[in-house]
Amino acid sequence: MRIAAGVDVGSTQTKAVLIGANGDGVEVLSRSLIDTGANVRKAAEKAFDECCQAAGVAQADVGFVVGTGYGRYNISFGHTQMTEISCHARGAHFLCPGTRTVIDMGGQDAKAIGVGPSGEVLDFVMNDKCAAGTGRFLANAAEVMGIGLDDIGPLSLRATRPVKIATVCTVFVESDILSYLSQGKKPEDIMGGVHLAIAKRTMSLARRVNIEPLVTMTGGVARNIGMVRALETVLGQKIIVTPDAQFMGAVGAALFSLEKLGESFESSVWREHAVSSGD
Amino acid sequence: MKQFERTFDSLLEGMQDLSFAGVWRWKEQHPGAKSVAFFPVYAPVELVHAAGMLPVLLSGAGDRLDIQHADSRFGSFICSVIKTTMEMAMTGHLEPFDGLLFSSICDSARNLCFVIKRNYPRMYVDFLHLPHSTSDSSVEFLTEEYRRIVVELERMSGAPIQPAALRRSIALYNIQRSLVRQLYDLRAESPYLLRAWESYVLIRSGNFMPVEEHIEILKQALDYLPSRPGKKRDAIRVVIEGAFCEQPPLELIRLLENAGCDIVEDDLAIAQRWFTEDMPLTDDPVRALAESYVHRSVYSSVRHDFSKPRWEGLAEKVRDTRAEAVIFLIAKFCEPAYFDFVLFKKKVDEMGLPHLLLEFEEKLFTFDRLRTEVETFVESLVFD
Amino acid sequence: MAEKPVSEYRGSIHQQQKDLMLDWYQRLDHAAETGDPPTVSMMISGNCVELLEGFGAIPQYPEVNALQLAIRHQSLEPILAAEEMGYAGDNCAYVKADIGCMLKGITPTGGRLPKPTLVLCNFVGCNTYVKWFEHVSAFTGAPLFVLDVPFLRNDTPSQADIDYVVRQLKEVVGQMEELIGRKFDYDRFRQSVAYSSEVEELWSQIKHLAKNSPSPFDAYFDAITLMGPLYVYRGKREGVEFFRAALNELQQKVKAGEGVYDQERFRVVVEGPPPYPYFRTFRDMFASWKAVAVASTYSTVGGLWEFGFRHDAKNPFESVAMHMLAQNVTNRNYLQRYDQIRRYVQEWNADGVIIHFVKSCRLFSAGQGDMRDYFTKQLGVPTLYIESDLEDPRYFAEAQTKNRIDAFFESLEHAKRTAAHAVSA
Amino acid sequence: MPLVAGIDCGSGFTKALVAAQDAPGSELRILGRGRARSGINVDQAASEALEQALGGNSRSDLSYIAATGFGRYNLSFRDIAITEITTAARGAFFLFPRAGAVLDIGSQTTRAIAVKDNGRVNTFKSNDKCAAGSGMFIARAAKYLEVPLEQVGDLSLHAAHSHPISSVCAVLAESEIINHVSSGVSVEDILRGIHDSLADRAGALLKRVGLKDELTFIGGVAHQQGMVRALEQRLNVKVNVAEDCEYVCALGAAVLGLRRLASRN
Ligand SMILES: Nc1ncnc2c1ncn2[C@@H]1O[C@H](COP(=O)(O)OP(=O)(O)O)[C@@H](O)[C@H]1O
Ligand SMILES: Nc1ncnc2c1ncn2[C@@H]1O[C@H](COP(=O)(O)OP(=O)(O)O)[C@@H](O)[C@H]1O
Ligand code: SF4
Ligand code: SF4
Ligand code: SF4
Repeated sequence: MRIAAGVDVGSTQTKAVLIGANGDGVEVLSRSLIDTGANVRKAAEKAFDECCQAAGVAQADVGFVVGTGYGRYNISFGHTQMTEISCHARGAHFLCPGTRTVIDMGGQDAKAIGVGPSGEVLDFVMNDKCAAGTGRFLANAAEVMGIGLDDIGPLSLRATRPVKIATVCTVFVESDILSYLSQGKKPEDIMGGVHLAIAKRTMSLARRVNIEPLVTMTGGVARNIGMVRALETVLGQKIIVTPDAQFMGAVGAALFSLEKLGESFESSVWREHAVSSGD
Repeated sequence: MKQFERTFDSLLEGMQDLSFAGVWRWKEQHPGAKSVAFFPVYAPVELVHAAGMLPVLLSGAGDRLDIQHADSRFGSFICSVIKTTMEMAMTGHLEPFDGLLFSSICDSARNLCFVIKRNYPRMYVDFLHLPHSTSDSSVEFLTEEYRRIVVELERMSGAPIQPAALRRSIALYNIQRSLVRQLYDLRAESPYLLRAWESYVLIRSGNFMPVEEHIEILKQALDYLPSRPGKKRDAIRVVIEGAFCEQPPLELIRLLENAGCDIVEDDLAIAQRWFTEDMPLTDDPVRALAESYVHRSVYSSVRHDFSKPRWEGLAEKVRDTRAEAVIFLIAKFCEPAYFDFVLFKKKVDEMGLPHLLLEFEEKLFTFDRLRTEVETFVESLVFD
Repeated sequence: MAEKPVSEYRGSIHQQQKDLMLDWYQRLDHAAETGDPPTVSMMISGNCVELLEGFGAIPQYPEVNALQLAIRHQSLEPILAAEEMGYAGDNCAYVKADIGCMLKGITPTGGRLPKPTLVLCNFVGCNTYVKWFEHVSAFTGAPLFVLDVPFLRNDTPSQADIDYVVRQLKEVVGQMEELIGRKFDYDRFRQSVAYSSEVEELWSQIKHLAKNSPSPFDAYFDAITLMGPLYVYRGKREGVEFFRAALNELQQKVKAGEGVYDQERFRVVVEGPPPYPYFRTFRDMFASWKAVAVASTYSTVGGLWEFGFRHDAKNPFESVAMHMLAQNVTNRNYLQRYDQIRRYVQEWNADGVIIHFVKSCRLFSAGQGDMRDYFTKQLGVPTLYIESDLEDPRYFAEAQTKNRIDAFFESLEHAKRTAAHAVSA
Repeated sequence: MPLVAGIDCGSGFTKALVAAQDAPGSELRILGRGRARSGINVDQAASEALEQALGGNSRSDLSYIAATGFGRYNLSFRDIAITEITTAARGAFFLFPRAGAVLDIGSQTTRAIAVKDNGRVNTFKSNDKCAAGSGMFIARAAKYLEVPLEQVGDLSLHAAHSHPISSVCAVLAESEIINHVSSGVSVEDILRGIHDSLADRAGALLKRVGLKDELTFIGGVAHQQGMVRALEQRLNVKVNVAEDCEYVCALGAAVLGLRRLASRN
């Protein structure tokens, strides 16, 4: 069995995945998830290490490692790097076959990716220079309201009259929330408003790519059921979420690793590119 | 008085109605007749009227429409009237119109014209080049440009525009403009009889109904208002400058007044006061229209007359209305207004006049920050 | 770390263009000192530099100053100075940099700049131009003439449009005669128009060389180097000589099969001005993928010649008017720009389009989302959309921009590989 | 001897200050200060703060109450509501009459105010809708760097170098900070870099309203010595900081309250 790894060093959380391939097919062997924290390099090492341990595989036996995510150039042990855009598309194509659109919401950014029939990226858009309307926005809102991250989604689903959130600034949303609280608005309505505001913002970004079914959501925010539902409402379409949503980038990276191992295509551009921009 | 309030409420409703029920009604009453919407600031409504069509102002959706599609066409750093107008197009809100007219006010508006043209190829969408200079050759050119529009309108309506009909339209709009001027005079004289936000609604709503109806409404208002109960209040007299195209939320105009400002002059709804004098009724009314634009129209950040700087126009306004301060009310990302602010500010500083710069967007849900700024401004003038 | 692929073309024309531009700056410096030759401030886009030749006057281009400043990483200070005066964060930063320099006494070129004899606002599409020159005139006291060029509403200008511009050109001539105190030399003007048409022919041929694969030069980054002489020397003999040499040199490269990179991987069309404050960084992002721009809209700001237009010495005024009205990218309507890019993609055989949104410039950028929509959805051309600014260094996010460019080329690479795979399977 | 109170109903804390004027025309004398978390009920927080500020005096001794700050209209027992910009200018002018400009950096806003020579506001400018450059930016950075907010000022003061932050977004800057940490930049240097970049932003605002050689710095961030130094160095001005910088608006409100009272009598 050939074993390959993908490590997705996100701004908030670092994800690692091992996959194995033999004659019968490809399967995910193990995953690990840790907070990225202050030391990006260490986080990547730790995630990779945990992942190997979980699968009972020695690091030396992992044939190839592709790093992705914003900290990809900090991975000391990775063989090459790819952007998370390619990786999310690839992962979604593998785990949710038929995916044509990926909506990825992570800690600090949101993207939409148009995916072709073979998992290739046709088109993509990302938010810019501003963390407005990202996972962090939600995390902050949760913190202000004193609600756990796991609970905000379910809470938001109970909203009957969602409030209007004027600011999109991840930091300033706090004062909006506080002022709604002081007006006696219900927590679920506030949270409903927050989710709706982000869903609208995200969709107005995502509409720049051709949104075609199947739409798959990836990234940590996909764990938030409230956000998924809000996006579905705004989009008017079903959105697919797998339990591995947050690992999608890492899965994609691992698949690229596997390809490298198999050398199924000539793809020297990666290595060359990796060298020219890494340090 | 009850009558006035009732009319007022329906005007307010009409001007905020994104379904353009009034336009649909008019079209039902005039089977086969067309309606042409025009983007701010100025459009030769007389031509549209003379063609037997209903001219309607197209200026965004305020806070009444969420932007869900337009962001994908117009990105960051573009003013909101562009985006909400695009959103209206993309959500079927422009259905009542048979044509759209844009003009050379700014680069964003111009590009909007062509973007809409691409997306709605069956609609008549035109771009009017209003000259940026004031020589006789500009009159010559604009006359030709208007004739080009006339041909388009005739093609749409299937009938020629007769000079007599155009003269009649011009005469009607002359009346409308003179009534609007009277309303402004009344307000400048006795701001307590008519608040700025009220006069704004009275005037602006005229963009969504036949001019004949609007004239009646203005006449009634002018009859009633002098007898309206009201008493002088302690407020500073201000001129508002900069909101000539995208319009501030009504709430914001009220906020300014509540914070202690009497708005005695403004450039809101400026298109309805575009000409400084009545337009002459001549044998060649198209030419008269062009001549009036070039030589007899108000200063504005989107009209360039190099024989008289715009800042002198502002200074005159201030002097004529005995204003004590200027509030620059500028739509976020409105480049013409931003640029003019620099030269206006220079002039106003030279005049020793206090001024305040406020930026707004169509969509504002919380006004706290703006309120604080306006109140501070007023406090800085009234506290000793 | 391996060597970075080097993309920049450094032939002998590179030095020649430097010399030419230096000479121009020295003449401006001389004019600042002595008042001779007379100078006219003008905008690059749709400029009527030939007219100046009729007076022996030379142009000043505030945009050239602004971009020089940005390339040298000196634009922030004057921008801030202008903002202190009241210019908004969202005003075109070219204007702010220019006005800021004026106020701070910064000379963007190293040498001095004369007070222009005339501030000639050739309004071609950009409304900011009108404001800009009005401000320059207000702050320097130099006389202003606004040459109002009707925007191209339809595919071609009408006779009324042409007449209007010709009339104004003659008015400008009249005003310059008064200001300069010299008679307009019509023959010299006509000669200049003739030179222009020669330069245009050469330049057009150069642009068409990029149809070769590999392309001998980068029609975005390298084209910018060649654009200086195009604006300053178009109507002059020196211009003809320079572009003849350039064409020769590049033809040699084509013959030798030399391209921008040893191995050209991607061919793209670029829309929008470059981020001058990060010019080098930006270029390197393309170089690391060996991606070459085979055409760009920005290089047609001054004039659009690759599709056949030439000035015409037989009808000098009319052809100048025609150039201002219809043959530069800024006075053409948005849909014509789509079409221009579409032709580039098809005829220059490009893999994709890169749209660079600059926050300063609404003329270029307002509606680029729709442009993107047209190319990706209607034509199925891979398109990348990135944002920054052409003058203000505060709007360049290096990591994000790189991420996007990498992702874009990764996807093009993937598409190529799958295509190759499909063929071999 | 009339007693007046100025109450600053801020978004985080409510601050009250009680003052007296012994004789008409004489200097105002500060009797006490008090502070309470704002919470949801403005009246309650204000009462609490006021109680502390009154010292031994009783509420009924107060002749005039001037409210200022974000929640000023929600204070039911006010005699007047004045904006925090007006009161900041007054308070700062009372303390440092020679300073022509006031810089107020709170948790959400940064404001530059030009003050006339009678304490009136001349012009002002605030930052907009974006947390970049506000106190919140620092508070979050401190959290990320795991240093208590109270030490931020000192640490930055002791930096050897300034390590700049390029991101304009308070949130995205965090990853940049993390990057710096992981590449071994010291916490001190990072904090100083933050202070420097905040000082530059504040400087840009100040220059837009007009800055001469003396500046009064108020708001919570004025507690941070490092920020004060950054302002002094980058803007080349004298920076005044009041010992109780968070009470400046309450003080200004009291000053104006006293004037209203005088004009009423
Ligand atoms: N259990 C959860 N419920 C809701 N949201 C979650 C949960 N776990 C993580 N998130 C969200 O996911 C984000 C992290 O997503 P991720 O895709 O890992 O981001 P990045 O790759 O940028 O680090 C966090 O900011 C958080 O908002
Ligand atoms: N003791 C302190 N030491 C250092 N910084 C402080 C201290 N107290 C507050 N701050 C800073 O001041 C900010 C709050 O300022 P403040 O003026 O109280 O805000 P507001 O009035 O807007 O609630 C905090 O975000 C923090 O950065
Ligand atoms: S508000 Fe200003 S920028 Fe926007 S369309 Fe109107 S004139 Fe143009
Ligand atoms: S707006 Fe664009 S075209 Fe106009 S001056 Fe600025 S950069 Fe040039
Ligand atoms: S608005 Fe908020 S989220 Fe956006 S850049 Fe500013 S601080 Fe960051």
